[in-house]
Amino acid sequence: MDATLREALAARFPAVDLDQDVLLVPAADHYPLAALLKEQGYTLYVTVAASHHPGPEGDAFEVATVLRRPVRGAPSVAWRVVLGADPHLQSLYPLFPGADLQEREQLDLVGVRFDGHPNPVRLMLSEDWVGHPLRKDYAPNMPHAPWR
Amino acid sequence: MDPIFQPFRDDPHYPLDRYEAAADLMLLNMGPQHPSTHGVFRLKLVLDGEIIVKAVPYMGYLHRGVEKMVEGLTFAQMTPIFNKHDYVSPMTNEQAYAVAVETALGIEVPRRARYIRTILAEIQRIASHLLWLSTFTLDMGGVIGGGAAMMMYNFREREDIFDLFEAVTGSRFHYNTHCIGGQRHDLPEGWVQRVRAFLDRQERAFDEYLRLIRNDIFDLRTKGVGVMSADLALGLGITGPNLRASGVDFDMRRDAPFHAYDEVEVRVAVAQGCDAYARYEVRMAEMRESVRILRLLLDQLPEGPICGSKPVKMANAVRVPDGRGYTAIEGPRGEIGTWLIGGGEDKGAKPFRLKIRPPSLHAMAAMSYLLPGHTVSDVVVVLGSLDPIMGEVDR
Amino acid sequence: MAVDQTNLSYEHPLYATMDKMPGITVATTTVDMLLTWGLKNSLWTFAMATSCCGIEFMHANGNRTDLDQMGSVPRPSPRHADVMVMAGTITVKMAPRILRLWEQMPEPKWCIAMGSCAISGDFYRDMYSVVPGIDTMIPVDVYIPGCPPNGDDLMAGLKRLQEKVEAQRAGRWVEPEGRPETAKAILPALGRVIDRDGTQTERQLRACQSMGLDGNEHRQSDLVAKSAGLLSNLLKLKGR
Amino acid sequence: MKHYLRGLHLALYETLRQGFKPRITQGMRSVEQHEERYRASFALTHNEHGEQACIACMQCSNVCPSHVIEVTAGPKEASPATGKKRGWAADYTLNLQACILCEMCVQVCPTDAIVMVKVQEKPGFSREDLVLTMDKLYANAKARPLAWANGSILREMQDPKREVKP
Repeated sequence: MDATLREALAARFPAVDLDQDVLLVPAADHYPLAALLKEQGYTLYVTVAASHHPGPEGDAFEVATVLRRPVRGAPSVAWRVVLGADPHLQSLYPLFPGADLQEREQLDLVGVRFDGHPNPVRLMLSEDWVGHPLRKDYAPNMPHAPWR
Repeated sequence: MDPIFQPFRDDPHYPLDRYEAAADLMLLNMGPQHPSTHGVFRLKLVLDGEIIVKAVPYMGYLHRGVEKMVEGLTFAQMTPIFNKHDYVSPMTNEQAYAVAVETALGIEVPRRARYIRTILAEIQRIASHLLWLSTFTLDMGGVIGGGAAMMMYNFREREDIFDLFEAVTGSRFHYNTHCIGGQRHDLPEGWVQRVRAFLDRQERAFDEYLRLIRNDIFDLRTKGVGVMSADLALGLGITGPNLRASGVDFDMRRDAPFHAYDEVEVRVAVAQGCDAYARYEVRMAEMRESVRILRLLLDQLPEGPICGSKPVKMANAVRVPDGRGYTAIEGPRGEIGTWLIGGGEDKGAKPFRLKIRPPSLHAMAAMSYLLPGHTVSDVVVVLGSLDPIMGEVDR
Repeated sequence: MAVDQTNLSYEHPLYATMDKMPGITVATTTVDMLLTWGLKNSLWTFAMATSCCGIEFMHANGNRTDLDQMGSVPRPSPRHADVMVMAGTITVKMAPRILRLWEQMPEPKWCIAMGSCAISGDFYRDMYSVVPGIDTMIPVDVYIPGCPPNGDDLMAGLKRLQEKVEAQRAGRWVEPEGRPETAKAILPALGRVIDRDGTQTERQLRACQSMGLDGNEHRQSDLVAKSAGLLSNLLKLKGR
Repeated sequence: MKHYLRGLHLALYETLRQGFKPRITQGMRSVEQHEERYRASFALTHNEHGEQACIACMQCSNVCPSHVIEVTAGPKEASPATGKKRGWAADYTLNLQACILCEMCVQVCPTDAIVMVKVQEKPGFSREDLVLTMDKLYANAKARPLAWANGSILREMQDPKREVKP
């Protein structure tokens, strides 16, 4: 992370610890952070990955997003947002059109809803599928009649 | 391009009822089993006459649940799983996985192993682009002498490449030659000379391809078709040759070197045309560039051990502690990344969550932006020029 | 099974009349040999290529291992083909389409399961979205092991199919029986499919088979009828 | 039109030129035509004393990503040749139905018992044809040429302290 970006982030998001490899950001800062990074030249939308973390206090979800600057050195910024039992997060579709399919995939497989997504339907599985396969409580060998 | 289609090119979710159709709107379904959709991919097209108004991609016909499956496998077992995503370039997919786990564990890979990886990756890049060229021209019929003529030419060199891989790994297709910390197989004797001979043949073959391709039909079918601006490409997350064809000078091999790319000079091919022809130009230039890089690498190939850590003897030999990180390498189709959260079952021997970042899925998202305003016959050209592999899109 | 269906061609009234003519057996045997020779040397393939094996199928039809020299020409349409080469993983979303393409092929037809994924679902067989083997839906004639089988193996598989075709035409074909190894084989547990709640199955099947095209809902009624047929097919397979 | 004719001319020239090149179609390749390291099917070997080499350590069965290897361990008995106590495999099944030929089992085998052979199994008419039982695996080792790799060769090749060739 270069100095200008660090200054801009520290000025805008004072609560975030910038020394981590993967920044931990509150859910409200998710969209503003992406907007700021896009202004700073991080225009390449790399990926979004959601994961399910069951715990004794209940379910937690984590959504990680990676952006990259397409210049020499390829600096990238990754941040994650921790969500509660009813996971929903602001969609990055207005900033990055690539978020369309990526967020649909995470909605399908992990079950994180993205607010403001133009077409929040399943991508990989059929539309009547029950459950989200990448949650830890979903059995991998779930039958699906009559095919398996 | 008629400006009436511009709203659909800007936003694929633009409501259809605001469009004033010249004729009745018609729905056309392409796929999932269609000879030229590069696998099982379905495209719903809304047509006004012969012009596409809206294109909606549907995928998931090859969704095999790999990300769920790897949560039940140990890290040592996982290499053969990964070459089945992008089945046209299995070698680079294995490398993406090996690099991800090595970065997470901080394992240093010996210099010879890094060179072998680079050599294999570059040969795989040629093989992958050859298959792209054959299917692209096969779909398009842009070759005088019949659609399959180009495929026969490309497969001649591709068979040579598979023979080279078979000589190293023993398998034609799914190699399983990478392990965490290095390579599983060393290069056999005389292999380097064989590669050199192959490179000479390949260089001559480029001229043969050009004699078949360089004609007006090819130019008419590709120039100005599927124009993707640099902003759109970056926003969609498109990487690799497709991004460089939109005029963005960015290549992970040069800009974020992995393997042994920091020890050779990589000349990045960039085209400013943004259309299907530019994508063709970039891939052809990349193949020539791979031949040049391979010659340099073969000259510098060092001796030494091929594995930095002890050989795999147990299924749960590798344990990744709790933590998360993103690593990526440049494959033939773009950035193959892995988002890895360690510390899964069996004290970290299995991953908690492993997400593969597929370059093809990002390329498929471009379909609904590029197609409005084109005719039906341009669909296969745009799809072919993006070079998607459905195994990677759906995983 | 495929055996019964190929014999259907002999039930034409013309054959019955011809059987009564003196000396005709010599002539028909010769003609039959000719037909068998033609049939087994022109097995046109329809590549139901979903994944990796599809690329090896392309290689097999390429210039190194030329399948054309066996008279086996790849056809992109199921209507032109005799053999469906199931190359690749079958997913729950794709399975109804594969079944429909199989039904579109004219008789007589055969099916080759190429590679581990088509035979048993490979290591994906326990995953939520993968069908554990093509033979849970379609009768398979030849299984080619490998991941993926290369052109030589595909050629060997076609030769094996030619043996089977010849035996079938001559009426010598015996369906392979279960053997002691069966206990070790990974066989699909069809029971779990049939024991399930019928209404839910039907609803899932309908959504699964729906092409989702606006205005094509009238196709749904056909599909429900077909789903009942499919379930009875599966019951038959289980009985085998 | 002129450009079109030029393209046609070039393409026809190229097509004609290929007619004088040597034929590359091979058909089915024999074992000699494959590369030295080619691997296709499996075999179980005997050790130098003529006993079964498998000691039923279960490592192949544990490492197999596809879970197709089933080993049943017999009682531990002393070897007649050396007198040392060792394990014996009562049954060994490798199921080619779902095997991906990844060479993982060969890599981990401590006694080089499971190896690969160069000749592919014959395609079968039923799923049961593809199950390699213990008898078939031992027969393969005698009847077919063994592939290049076995566990010790692979591990020696990967050893970080390997002697560097000049």
